[in-house]
Amino acid sequence: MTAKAAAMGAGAAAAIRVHDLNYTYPDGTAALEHVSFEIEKGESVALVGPNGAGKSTLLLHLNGILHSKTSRGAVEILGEPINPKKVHKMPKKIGIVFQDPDDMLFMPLLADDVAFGPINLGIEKDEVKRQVKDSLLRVGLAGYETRVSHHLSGGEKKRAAIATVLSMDPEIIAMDEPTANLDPKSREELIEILRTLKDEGKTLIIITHDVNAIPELADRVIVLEKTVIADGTTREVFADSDMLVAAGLDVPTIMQFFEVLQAFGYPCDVLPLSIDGAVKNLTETIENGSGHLHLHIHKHTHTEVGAVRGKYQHHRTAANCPK
Amino acid sequence: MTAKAAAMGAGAAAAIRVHDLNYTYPDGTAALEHVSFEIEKGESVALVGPNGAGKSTLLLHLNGILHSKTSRGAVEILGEPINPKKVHKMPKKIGIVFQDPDDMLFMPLLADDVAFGPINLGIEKDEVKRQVKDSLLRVGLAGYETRVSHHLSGGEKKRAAIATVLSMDPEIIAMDEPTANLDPKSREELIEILRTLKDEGKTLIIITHDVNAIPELADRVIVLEKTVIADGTTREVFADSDMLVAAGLDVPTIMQFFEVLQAFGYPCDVLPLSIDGAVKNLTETIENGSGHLHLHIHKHTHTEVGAVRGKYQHHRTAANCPK
Amino acid sequence: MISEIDRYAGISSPIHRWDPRFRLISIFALIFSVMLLYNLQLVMIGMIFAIILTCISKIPLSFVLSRMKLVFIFVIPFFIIIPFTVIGDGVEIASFGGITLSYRGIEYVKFAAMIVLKALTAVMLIFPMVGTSRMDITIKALEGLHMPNKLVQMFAFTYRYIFVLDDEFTRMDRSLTSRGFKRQGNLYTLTTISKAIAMLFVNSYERADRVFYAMRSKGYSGTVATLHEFHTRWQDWVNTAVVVGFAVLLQVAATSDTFSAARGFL
Amino acid sequence: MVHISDGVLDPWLWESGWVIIAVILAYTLSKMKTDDVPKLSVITAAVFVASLIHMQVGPTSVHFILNGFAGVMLGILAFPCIFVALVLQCFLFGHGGVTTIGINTVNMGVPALIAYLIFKTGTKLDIRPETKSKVTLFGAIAGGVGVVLALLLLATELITTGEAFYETTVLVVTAHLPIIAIEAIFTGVLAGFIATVKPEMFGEK
Ligand SMILES: Nc1ncnc2c1ncn2[C@@H]1O[C@H](COP(=O)(O)OP(=O)(O)OP(=O)(O)O)[C@@H](O)[C@H]1O
Ligand SMILES: Nc1ncnc2c1ncn2[C@@H]1O[C@H](COP(=O)(O)OP(=O)(O)OP(=O)(O)O)[C@@H](O)[C@H]1O
Ligand SMILES: [Mg+2]
Ligand SMILES: [Mg+2]
Repeated sequence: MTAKAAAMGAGAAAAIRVHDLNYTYPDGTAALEHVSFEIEKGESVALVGPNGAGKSTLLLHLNGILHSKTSRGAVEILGEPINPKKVHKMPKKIGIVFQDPDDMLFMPLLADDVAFGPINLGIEKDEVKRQVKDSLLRVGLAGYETRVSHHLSGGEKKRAAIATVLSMDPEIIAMDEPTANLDPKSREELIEILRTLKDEGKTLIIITHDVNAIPELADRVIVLEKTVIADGTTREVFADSDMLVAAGLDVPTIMQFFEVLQAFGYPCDVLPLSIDGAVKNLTETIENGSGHLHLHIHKHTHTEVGAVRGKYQHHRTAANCPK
Repeated sequence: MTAKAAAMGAGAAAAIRVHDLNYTYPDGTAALEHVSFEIEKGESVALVGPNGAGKSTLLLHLNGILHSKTSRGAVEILGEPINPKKVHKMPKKIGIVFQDPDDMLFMPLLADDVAFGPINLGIEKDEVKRQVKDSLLRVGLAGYETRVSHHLSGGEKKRAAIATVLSMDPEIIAMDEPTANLDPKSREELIEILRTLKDEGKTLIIITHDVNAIPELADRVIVLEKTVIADGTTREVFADSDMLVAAGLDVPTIMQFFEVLQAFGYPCDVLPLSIDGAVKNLTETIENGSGHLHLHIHKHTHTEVGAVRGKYQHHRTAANCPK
Repeated sequence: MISEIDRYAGISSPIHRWDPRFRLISIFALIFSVMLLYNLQLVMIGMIFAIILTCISKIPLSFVLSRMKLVFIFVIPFFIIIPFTVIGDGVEIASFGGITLSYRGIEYVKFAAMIVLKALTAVMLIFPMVGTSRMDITIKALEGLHMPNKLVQMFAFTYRYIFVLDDEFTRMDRSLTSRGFKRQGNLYTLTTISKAIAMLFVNSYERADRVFYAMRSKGYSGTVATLHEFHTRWQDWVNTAVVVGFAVLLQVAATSDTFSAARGFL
Repeated sequence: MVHISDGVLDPWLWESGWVIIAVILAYTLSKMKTDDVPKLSVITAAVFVASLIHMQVGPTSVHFILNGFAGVMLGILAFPCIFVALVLQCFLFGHGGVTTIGINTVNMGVPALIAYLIFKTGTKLDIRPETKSKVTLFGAIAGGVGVVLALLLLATELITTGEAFYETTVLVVTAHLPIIAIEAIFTGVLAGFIATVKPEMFGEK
């Protein structure tokens, strides 16, 4: 447990406070056990974990869609415990973007889908129209109002799904694998959209398997595997690679590579997480080394490289794997 | 066009020969235009392209499920043109793994799903049983025969879907985004399964958005965007990063990082594609440099780094992107 | 697989510009009126009016005919069978296995023709009725006509998910084919397809849950409203007067002596 | 589904069809929870899509009727489901008729309800076979009964309309005899499958 709940102010109302949340599906699958964490306003948090870890299940608890007797009072949003009877009042506080956009685009027209939330919130028509236009613009779909959802491409559907939540202007936005199935360009555009939201001060929770995107998106990472097995800043969590690998996860490619570089004599304490971080790290290291940097092969380089690489080769240790 | 069809022997029957394939969906979407390429037996090819490039559409042409008047004779598998009336005879030659495993698993029990293909091929019962067992073993699901397919986890379903194709023992296996939606561990396990298939001499076609997996999986990359816009060895295709970025694609993270390293004076002609490649490259470079390697910041380092990084920032150039 | 009736909703014609609420009601009334007729001449007049409406709507005739072909296959048996098979006296032509072919004369040909014409008229009128605006607008018009909100929601969501599920089944079907499955007329085919459909149901049941969750998380509390507003102009009233007037006229004519009712033959 | 086209039936028949269905719909809609609407819609869409699937049997191509299954799954809520499916089928494909939507819904829905009752009673019976085979068996019976009753209703209506339709009725019913068997097997397999994979689908209403 590398959990770190220290950084959180206990005074002001947290954006999200989950305390000892448990959930078992009716068929007996225990999906969540003793989950506790807090997220401050304005934080942007990545929620990671292997397939079946309960990430999506947790998301559905954040606005009370899923709930059980044992979950009463376990989730507080903006200081108020969730009332499962008032789920329809939640969208002002927290908006959820589901993984499959086809589940979110249920109206015949895209504009209707984007207007769905605001209308339910009782906002008046002209204002709704403005918000529809604005939300579509923000996800790069300006002018798509009268498009039919089933004719959109995969990437467009993803962005449309986000627009349907943006239009309600919630304080917290939670997303389930927003970058899955996107081509690299659409993925980057989506990351940019999320970054804009972050800069605007929204509280973000992003479920993702895409570890290379995390450093760009999140200040903090929570690792879930039925329960919270790690919680800390992005750097802290990624530093504990043993725990991550044990949970079937990975650290960003660049970080793995800098571990290799260390074996070649690269002096660094804090491994960079992304290419941009790496550039900074390189520059600093070289400048500290008075303009130069030496890499070399010493006696243990190859054993060290072997050890570092072996760490991330899940399949070598996986019991149920062929060969 | 960096296309390179040189490496192909024109004599022996190619595994796949596509010549001037065109396809327009009934609603008027032109999905494929003048697609031509050849794949030799035993090759392992990655098919990349942005969302909506027609990759899945192309896959469905490879065994004749999709066809049109204009496609007659355009696709040859193992030397024989496809006859759309005999699609059900194709599985012995080419097996297709669909993107969503839920499309492939429709029996209550996993064993029935895996046995489905062989039974259709008219194979006798004992042999079918043997193949079911064998296929499940190869994807690491030994002993899962009596599990309910629908209740498997995401990663297990993906592997099960591959088993349903392996059980027919096709010479060519084509897969649509095999690693999508998987957690890092399942992804690596899957990559390992594909590598084993490759080593066994199967011809593989792998559609993927996961550029970091390509160097491990494919000797050759075909870039599709309605038509083939590049075709060559993995290294050749990734070398042309301008073309890739223009097509909304990316090169592997490590390769991007080595371009950065070049700006810091790292001497290399051939950029490595994966961490393992990078280790080799580093070792060689250092050994050639008589055991040492100098990196430094020169006058142009920062401009160069800026240029290199700018190249891959799709969103800065995307017209329809916010801000 | 699902051909869209609203393929030509984008073109412009007087019918397209007609307020969908009025258009639905008026043409619906017209269809009812024609179906109540039992006089061949009047049915033919109704049919001609339907053809005129369809022409005004500028929906390509080839599109209309391609749909009517299907209906023709449904109703043509009446045309062939009825004149020959009515029990009772008539000119016996042939008999096989209990079914006697006997020709009953021109009156029955007329009766059968009337049935076929009525069916065709109804199908043809569907085009100006719902083919002239996008399906989603048509569904909103149902709401404008004060159909219960729950039912309107069911139409809207069902219409949306038909396409999603159709894609789903198409993909499943392709995966069956790509593993050597061929549809034949045997038990194996039947059970295999049944299982595929069963899977479709299980998947859609789970999707239904997710859709409901998504709706709840967007504030759904039972009713659905949209931004769409219908605007009524005087032209809508004129169109309505013409079509409904014609429907009433047909009924008035039917009660007059000039057009004897054909029902007496039965 | 078994459709009657426009213009065939005696007007009083299809008029009463509308009256009956209006009453039943009003009742079921009032019984229906708003939370059921999305779920019911997606299942209706699945029924719609499944009923488009054709199977070659001998020289003809048949498609599934699914009213028995809709009943088994939905009970009385099968009525709005069938109604919506029929309206959309009429609008999208021109199948069936406009004026006959009411009576066609009755023809499908009443048997669906009876199929539901049979299935419910049957699966509760304490007889020997284990649950799955029991569900399959009564699913099959429900599916078969659904079609038989729908055909009976249809035949009655045609014959009531006029003796001119007598032979046509015989023909229609004969043509549908194999469908009874097909539908029975189909519904049985479906019910058995669901009992194995997702039994809670039978749990609710
Ligand atoms: N409706 C359900 N009924 C029963 N079990 C369920 C249901 N939904 C999910 N589960 C189970 O609960 C566990 C957690 O599922 P969940 O979908 O939350 O995982 P996840 O972390 O989102 O995984 P992924 O990364 O694959 O999306 C899994 O074991 C899953 O099989
Ligand atoms: N059934 C269909 N009817 C009409 N157009 C279609 C259909 N399926 C796909 N298309 C269109 O054809 C084009 C190619 O689609 P395809 O699915 O082959 O793309 P892809 O390369 O597989 O994309 P992705 O990476 O998102 O999977 C797209 O523009 C898509 O919208
Ligand atoms: Mg999930
Ligand atoms: Mg695809």
